[in-house]
Amino acid sequence: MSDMVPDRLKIGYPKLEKFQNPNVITTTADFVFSWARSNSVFPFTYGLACCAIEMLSSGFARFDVARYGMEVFRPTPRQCDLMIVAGTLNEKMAPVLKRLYDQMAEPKWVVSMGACATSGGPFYDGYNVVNGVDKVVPVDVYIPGCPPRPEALFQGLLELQGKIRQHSFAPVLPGAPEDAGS
Amino acid sequence: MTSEYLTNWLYVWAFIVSGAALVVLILLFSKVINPQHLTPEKLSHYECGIPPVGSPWAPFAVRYYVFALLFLVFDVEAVFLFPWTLVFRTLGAAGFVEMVLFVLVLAWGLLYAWRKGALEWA
Amino acid sequence: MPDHFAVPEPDEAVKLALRRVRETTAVGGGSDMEGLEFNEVVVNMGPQHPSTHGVLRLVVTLDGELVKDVIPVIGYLHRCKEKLAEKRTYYQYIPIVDRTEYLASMNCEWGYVMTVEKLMGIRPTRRAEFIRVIVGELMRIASHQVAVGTFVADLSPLGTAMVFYMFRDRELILDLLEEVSGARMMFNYLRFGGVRYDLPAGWVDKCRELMKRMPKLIDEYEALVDDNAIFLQRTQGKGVITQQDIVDYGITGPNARASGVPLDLRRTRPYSVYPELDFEVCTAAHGDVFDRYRVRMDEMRESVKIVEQCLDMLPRGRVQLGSLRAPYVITPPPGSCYVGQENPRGEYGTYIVSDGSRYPYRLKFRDPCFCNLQLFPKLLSGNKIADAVAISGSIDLVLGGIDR
Amino acid sequence: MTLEIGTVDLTMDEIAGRLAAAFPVELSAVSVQEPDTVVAHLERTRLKDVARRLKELPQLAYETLNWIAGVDLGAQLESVYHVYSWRTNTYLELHVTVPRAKAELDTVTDVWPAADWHEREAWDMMGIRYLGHPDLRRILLKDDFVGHPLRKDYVDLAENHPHA
Repeated sequence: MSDMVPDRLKIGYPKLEKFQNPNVITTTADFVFSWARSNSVFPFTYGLACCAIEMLSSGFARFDVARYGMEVFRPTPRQCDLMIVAGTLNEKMAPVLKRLYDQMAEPKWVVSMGACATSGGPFYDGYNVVNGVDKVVPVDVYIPGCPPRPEALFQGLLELQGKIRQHSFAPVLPGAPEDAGS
Repeated sequence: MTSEYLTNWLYVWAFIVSGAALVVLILLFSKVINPQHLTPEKLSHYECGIPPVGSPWAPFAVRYYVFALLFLVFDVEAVFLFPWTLVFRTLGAAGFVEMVLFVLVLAWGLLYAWRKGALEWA
Repeated sequence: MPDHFAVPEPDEAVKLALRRVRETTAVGGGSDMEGLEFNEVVVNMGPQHPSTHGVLRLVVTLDGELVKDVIPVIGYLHRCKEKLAEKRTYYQYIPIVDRTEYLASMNCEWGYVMTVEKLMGIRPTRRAEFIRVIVGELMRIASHQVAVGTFVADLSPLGTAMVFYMFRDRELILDLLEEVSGARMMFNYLRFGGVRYDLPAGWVDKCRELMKRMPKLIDEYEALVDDNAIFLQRTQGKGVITQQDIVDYGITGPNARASGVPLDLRRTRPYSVYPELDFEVCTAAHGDVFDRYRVRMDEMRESVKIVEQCLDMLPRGRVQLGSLRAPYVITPPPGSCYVGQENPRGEYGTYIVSDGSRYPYRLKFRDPCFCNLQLFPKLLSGNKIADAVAISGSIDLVLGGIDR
Repeated sequence: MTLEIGTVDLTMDEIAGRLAAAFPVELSAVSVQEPDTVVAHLERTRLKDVARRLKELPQLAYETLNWIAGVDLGAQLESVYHVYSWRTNTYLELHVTVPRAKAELDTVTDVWPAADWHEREAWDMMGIRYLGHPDLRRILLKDDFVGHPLRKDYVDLAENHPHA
């Protein structure tokens, strides 16, 4: 899971160290906060089409996304940090997606669920369909499938958790390699 | 004697200061670890993804004020109930009757508001 | 409060709403807030909203809590399906039809396949007809479960419990459909002249066993909500659809039957093997939100009865006309025809114009939700917002079909 | 009035005969398509009064509009009206052809209120303008979309794809 993360984000130092005195543990702030963030991601109910029904049924009893701490689906962009784009994005919906993405609080991630969100899917040659959500917002994890089964959605979310764990909140100094105009 | 009196007040001040400090610390703490990236789009108010119509500071119906008032009254009542439950055993029957009276008075207020139609919208 | 952002131009629907508000305030209408430019507030219950069940946008004109006027705006999920029909052969188009009304994709396939069969003048084998009825009715139960579940979840705290029950049982039905066709939601299972696969071994017993359990599960749903005071108070008497509306706006499906009109295409325009099955058309009297919920629950029970009858009467034989390796490029004779079919939401049909080539010349979907949605301005105006949410939930819209 | 379905039982040929008799000039090529549809071509200028009289026919009252489809026939555009008669439980499919250059038709929203959105969709997709329509806007596409996509000669312009 961690090989997918670009090198610049990799945190190289040991996560947990134990001193001679058994009750003292040292770690880094990055590790603690990103570990906490990765296990309590609030997804944003951004269901567009059929994938939304699979996302919905992944939230219920049988598949139960609560196992990964992600069952709190928030309808407002202010209170969530993961936007699962589930469905086909068309030209009329693209500015709405862009505005909702902007209104989300940092740090935020985007998962593109399904073939439609990833590349237009079965409607790629439609005159009104945006071929892929990454033309509008930066996407972190792509999930194939039309619609992807809830298990495939969970694999995507676990990949995302791996990526979140590598996140560092150290301020990116202007001019540093990470400051690629993000 | 006076020092003992003063120390009692010390507890009250310690309680107030620690409460305020807690609030400030939490707000400051989240400012530190969260990356701040304030853009005009982020600050514009949220209206389901559509450019907002009008300003959020527009006036709205006065009836909401009545609901807010009723909520406030019963919220404060709840605030008084919580400490009472802590010392409920030591107060004995007198404390119980006292609180029942308190709740009844407020229930009477609710009944009055209900009959006057404050809870109805139109 | 920073107020100087360049807020982009409001679009046509909002301008229309603002124009109407100016007219009402000019003539002295609106609420009692004098001296204000607008007495009413125009707000977007937009494409991304928990209660609109999909990307439907309602430009709502509000006077405090009361909804004065609603302008529905659709098209946020328009995927150019009718243009794509001109670039796909008849077989390639079946997956696209699955995705029109994604909650009942099996019934949508059935509507499309029946139209092409009428165009080509062929009839599926008898066993395939029964399999289609079984699978179609299972899909109807699953679709009603989602529709009623999400509708009740909006209303009362018990509703969230009910939606959990309903999705748990919907998974049981999706398991059966997955065993038959290989997919959970988008089946691509029907073919012109039959179905793609025969029922796997042991499937009939599994289906019969689930159908035996189903009535008890439906009783469980109703026990949760039927005598719940919050639910009854919020649904009875709200959002009444009159029979004149049904005639004027072409309302079909459970929304029409809830107003006492026995319009059920399985009975009024019998297709497939429905004439041989005995089931009643569930209707209710008042046509309010509660009756629409009641009709959908009764229909679930009827579907269980239909599936059980079909399982008993299932004949032997081939499941597809001609060889299983059917010719995958068919060229129906030139001409045009329309066949309507009873989808869980109403009359769903496709009008196909064929010019003899292997691509449809023109394909038009008749979507029930598109016609039901036209009633929103009339239905929602005059209610409070909470009732408007309840009414729009009870109409049960699927935006994939509306936006095509 | 409680709506009954199929109270009047006429065979399809009788219905077609009756329609041909009621509208000798306006309707042409009246034919029967089994099992339940009468197909007919309607003259463009007589659309509005035929629609009104169709709704009031004594036994054949076509009271509900099922859908309107815009079809591009190459030289001409065609607006197909599919109306339903509750009493005889049958459909009537009216084909009205319109020249491609001046694609204009009278609206039927005053006769069948359901036509409101169907006409807006035919305008949006095929470019058939319905005169007298209360609010003829685009229904499915963006307001600033250029062209009518379902026409055969529709060219996919770049400005329709700002997020290409």
